[in-house]
Amino acid sequence: MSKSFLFGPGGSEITVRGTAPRYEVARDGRCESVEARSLPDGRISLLFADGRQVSGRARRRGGEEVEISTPSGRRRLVVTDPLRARLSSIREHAAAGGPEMEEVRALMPGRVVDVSVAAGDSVEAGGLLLVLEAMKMQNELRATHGGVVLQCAIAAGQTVDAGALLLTIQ
Amino acid sequence: MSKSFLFGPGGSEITVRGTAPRYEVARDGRCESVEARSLPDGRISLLFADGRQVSGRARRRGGEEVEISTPSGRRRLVVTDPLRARLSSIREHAAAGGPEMEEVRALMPGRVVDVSVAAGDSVEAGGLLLVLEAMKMQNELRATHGGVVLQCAIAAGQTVDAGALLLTIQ
Amino acid sequence: MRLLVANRGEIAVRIFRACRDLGIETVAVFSDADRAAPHVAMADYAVRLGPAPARESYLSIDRLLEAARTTSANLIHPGYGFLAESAPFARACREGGFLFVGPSPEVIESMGAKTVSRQRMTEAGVPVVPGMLSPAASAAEIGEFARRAGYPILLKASAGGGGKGMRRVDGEAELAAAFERASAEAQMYFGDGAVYAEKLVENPRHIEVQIVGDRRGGAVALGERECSLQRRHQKVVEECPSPVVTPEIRSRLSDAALAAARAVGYDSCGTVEFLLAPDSTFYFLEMNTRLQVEHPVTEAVWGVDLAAEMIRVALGDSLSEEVRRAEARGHAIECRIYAEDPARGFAPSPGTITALRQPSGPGVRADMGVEAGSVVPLDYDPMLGKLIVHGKDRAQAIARLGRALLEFEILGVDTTLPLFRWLLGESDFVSARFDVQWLDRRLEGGAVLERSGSSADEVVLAAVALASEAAGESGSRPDASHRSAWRQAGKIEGLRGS
Amino acid sequence: MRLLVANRGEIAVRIFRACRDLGIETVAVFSDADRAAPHVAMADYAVRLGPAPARESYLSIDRLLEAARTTSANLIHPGYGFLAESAPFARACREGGFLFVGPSPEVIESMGAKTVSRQRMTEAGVPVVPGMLSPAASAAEIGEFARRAGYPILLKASAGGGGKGMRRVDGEAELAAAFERASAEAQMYFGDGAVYAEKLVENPRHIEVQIVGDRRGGAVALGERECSLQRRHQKVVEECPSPVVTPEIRSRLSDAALAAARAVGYDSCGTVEFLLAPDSTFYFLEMNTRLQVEHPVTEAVWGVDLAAEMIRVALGDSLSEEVRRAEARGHAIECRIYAEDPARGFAPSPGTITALRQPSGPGVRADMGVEAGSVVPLDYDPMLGKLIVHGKDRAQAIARLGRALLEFEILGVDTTLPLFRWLLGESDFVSARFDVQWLDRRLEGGAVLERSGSSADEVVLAAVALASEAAGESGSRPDASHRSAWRQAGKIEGLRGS
Repeated sequence: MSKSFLFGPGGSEITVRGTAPRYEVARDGRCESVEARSLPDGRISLLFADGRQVSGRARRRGGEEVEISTPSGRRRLVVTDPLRARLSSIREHAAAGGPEMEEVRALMPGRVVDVSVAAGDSVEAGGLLLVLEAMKMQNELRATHGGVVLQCAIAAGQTVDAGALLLTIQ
Repeated sequence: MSKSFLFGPGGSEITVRGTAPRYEVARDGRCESVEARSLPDGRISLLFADGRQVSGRARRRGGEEVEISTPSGRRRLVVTDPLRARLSSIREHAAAGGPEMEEVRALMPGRVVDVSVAAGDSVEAGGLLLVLEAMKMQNELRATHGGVVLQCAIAAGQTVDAGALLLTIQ
Repeated sequence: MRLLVANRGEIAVRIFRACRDLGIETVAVFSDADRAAPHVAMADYAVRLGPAPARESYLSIDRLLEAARTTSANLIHPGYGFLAESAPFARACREGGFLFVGPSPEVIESMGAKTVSRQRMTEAGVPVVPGMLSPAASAAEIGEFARRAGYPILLKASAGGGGKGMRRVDGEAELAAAFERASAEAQMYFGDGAVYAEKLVENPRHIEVQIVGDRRGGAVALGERECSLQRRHQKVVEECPSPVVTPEIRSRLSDAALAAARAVGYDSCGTVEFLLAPDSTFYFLEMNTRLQVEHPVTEAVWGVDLAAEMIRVALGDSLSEEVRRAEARGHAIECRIYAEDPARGFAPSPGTITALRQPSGPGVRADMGVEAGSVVPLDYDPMLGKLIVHGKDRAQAIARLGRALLEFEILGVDTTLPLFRWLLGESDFVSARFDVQWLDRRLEGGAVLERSGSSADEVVLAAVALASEAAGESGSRPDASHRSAWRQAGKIEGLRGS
Repeated sequence: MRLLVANRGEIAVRIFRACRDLGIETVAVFSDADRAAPHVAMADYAVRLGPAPARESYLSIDRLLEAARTTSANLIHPGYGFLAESAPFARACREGGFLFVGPSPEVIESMGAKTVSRQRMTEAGVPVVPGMLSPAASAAEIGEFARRAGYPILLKASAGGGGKGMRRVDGEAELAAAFERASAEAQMYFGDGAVYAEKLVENPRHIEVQIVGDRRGGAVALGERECSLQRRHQKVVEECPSPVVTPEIRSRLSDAALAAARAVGYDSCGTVEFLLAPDSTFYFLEMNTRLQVEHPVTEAVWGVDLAAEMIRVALGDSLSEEVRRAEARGHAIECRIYAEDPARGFAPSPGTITALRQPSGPGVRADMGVEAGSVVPLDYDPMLGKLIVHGKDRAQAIARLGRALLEFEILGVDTTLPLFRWLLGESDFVSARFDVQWLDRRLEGGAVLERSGSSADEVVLAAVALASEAAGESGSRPDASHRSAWRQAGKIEGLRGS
């Protein structure tokens, strides 16, 4: 098994090769050997040649995204496989310029308390779009930039799941 | 779903009927209603009509045997389904008299340190059969009654699992 | 003896533990969202109140009293939040023939109305923030007040609230113009131009004193708690004792708190909150007529069981010997663990807790209202529980907090645990240099997000990622609430509620 | 600073927690049975020692020192058990350039040899059980000793051990015949008829005093622990303080323990064990030159961190202020949780822990060496961890123990938790009427097995069974180690090891 990992767009790039429990980790041409063992709670315990031990956990977040938690904190990284192709595609994507069409999605499940706009309305950056209530908190969703509301997928009173499309703004 | 439960050979007998989450529990002709809900940790929370709440856990032990743990303690019971047939068969079995052939099995995984008998040997009640070492403790297995060793399934130095046959005594 | 807790979550669990220690039977109530919650599974009796929304369940006085009648409960404990400081609830309990575990409805009422409580505290000699008792007719009248109280002062709309129409004045030169503008704003916002002035306490700390009174006239103060670490006026981390309160200030604070308690005949566990100014003067803020979220830090340091004591005095017992003779030992810190994501502006993160690894060992206590598999519902305050550490002094408490946070793991929902890990690296926290605005100021710059994970070795991360995938540990179903959260981070920032 | 713990399980976890509190890096060692154990996963460094058998791993001095060299550790902590009281190991650490966290090899040696320690204690004025220093030439010589020491006495074979050849004598009338028989037995068992006499302490309690000494001559005694609840000479439940030790006895015990410590220049954490007779006389038993399993009860009551203090003094620090000025507060009880089944004669129960629900809340600490999913190996002592409760007094500690035991759940292996639940219902335990033989006497009749589950409502059990089956919760794979255990109970009793 061999995969490469990218640390944020434009970040460093690390390749890991091997089969359980022994892996080789390469960065900038330097290579380290590590023994990896699954722990009962789903974490992975790594043991390096110098005796260093770190236990951490990986959770998939999206298609190519993995979140790793270790005692030093949490970071997200992108699995790139094969490396070059993905890398360039991500860079192209990042360079493609500002948003043309923005989908406003619910960040958490909740109830739509109020919708301040309708399809066809013009909105300014910072303008109130709607109010979503979750866990006793009212969250005001505001536009990040000016535009026209193309679609309004919800109505006041409706309950929405995390990730649900609320509005589309052009 | 309907099942009856027997509390030890010759113990009382209780029938439970219904589908989740509502069940009727009958004992001695009296019937109680109970709501049962699975908890995240696998326990069952029971709620009786008078508000009584008890959370407990069931674990299967053998084919017909279930061990129930509640805050009041732990007990084993036998699922009898259909009731009458099982009940009588168990009673017959219990009445069938003393042991004719005894299988001596390992109560815990361990290492056989010493075997004091061989096939064909006569043993007296209380006579040492073998020594099993587990978790730093030496356990001397002794005969419960006199007899002849029919079979000796293990040798000193061997590692055995829990439940493994060690000796057969007639 | 049977006690019903009209609450849910960790405080219901906490009170049930006290009941078990006292040999009192327990009655849980639950909404449809909480049938499988830990507080229900540990109770001797449990009664469904209604659907998830609080007004149809935990806030329904009728249903709560009905549940108490059904289960023949003798006592009703309100916990905190919900109906904990509702005089009508306390009165309904009394009239229904139940013992309410808390002060009388009259005491709750007298401390609930700010103006009444301010008046009674002034009469009892408890210092309150100096302020005018009626609207000012002119800038000159305010000037007169300011000369007595000292600048800076704060102009407030008499009809106002929520910070609108408030205006700071640093000296006499600014006064006339400020008065004009404040009055105009008050007219605009509230349709009433009346304005009055209060002394402005700058860079205050929030310090509160724990009191316990019985129904035989006994009352003691059990030291203070430091509650200045707040986010948007919500306490986040609490300590006992306050690192800046000297024995002399403590003695004055305790005297003031006891005077406040005696003035209203306080006969339960309660808290007197003060603002402490940098010059060590302090002012009465309000009195909380309930068991506080942060009571465990006082329990750890003073060696008492406040939840049990509150029940004892409600039953008519005198204050126990160990409460009367309690002495402080060491230092304790509490962290409130919320299902909120500090990296996304503390957005609530409801969902299912897929795994929960609690810390343990010397000086560590975790009071949790959830367990692995629990669903964190949308409908209530998102507090999951509390981590309390105790050590011989503040340095050891902080060290143990760091150790406990290394061991603590909650999966499935985002929590405020990373906030506390970040806090341990803040020199202002370690040296106790903070006031009530400090945390909000530090969070403005997205500080928590920045530090998170920055020290992690990337070789380690990559190796964990691959080994985890090889072992099938990383999970095949991505968590919906986090889908592509990294790339969306920019967008999320822009959408965050104000 | 980097510390290697030459141990496993809960004591390795405990010492690593102390290290984290002190800011010291940690090195775990492990056998092949422990690669995934909690103590390894929490360490900064980890080194494989060898295969599972202890002599090839945790008892291998060479491999331990090699691990310390590989990871550049400065300190080596032996924990308890394994090499904790091995003078050769302490010496090898010193000679290898490592700081051994414990007393010097010379001290370990002097306290390890029973006759030497008895001699030194007598010289230091510490009371030892009165006994003859050389074999008796005749019954008359023993009679002379008995007249000084008082009856009953115990005749012992000089060459003996393990209880063989011991004979109780209650009065002078029995002496001549007893001497004949004891001498004959000694000849038979050991090929040497030499016999001597010791005073017999009847119905003794096991009381031990915690001492801490530094390398600058400082030493303090931190009260006593009550360790009389033993099964086959193994401590099962420990308390601090002892419910029968008065301030006057405590003061004499502390003086004796400090005299013992000073006599050997003791410079670490250690324990002086005594037999306490019903008439309040006490006798030196032995000195344990290590951190005891039961140290947390002293930590809870005295508000100190013994594990951290032991490391501090090993580094050459003086005793800390809080240890010097420590005062007792309340009462603590510890239960040792073993993977043994009390219903089957405490048969070891190795296997995989399928679920672990730990108790929490005020006054509760669980120091565990395992977690859910951990495999309990065959190769080592089957202790899983310890439950420690602390309360304002013994009654509250017992109440909290009951509460914690209700919350505690370990699945997959049998444990001694039911033993402690049973103990709470024993009036002799509640009223502290027990001596070192009490538990063995009570267990002889199968007492624990009898009470278990007898109070459970059968309607509840049946309903749980069906609802669980309907929900698919009861598990399709029966646990191998328990197959048909109910019907085999009779057979099992007959097979139990002696």
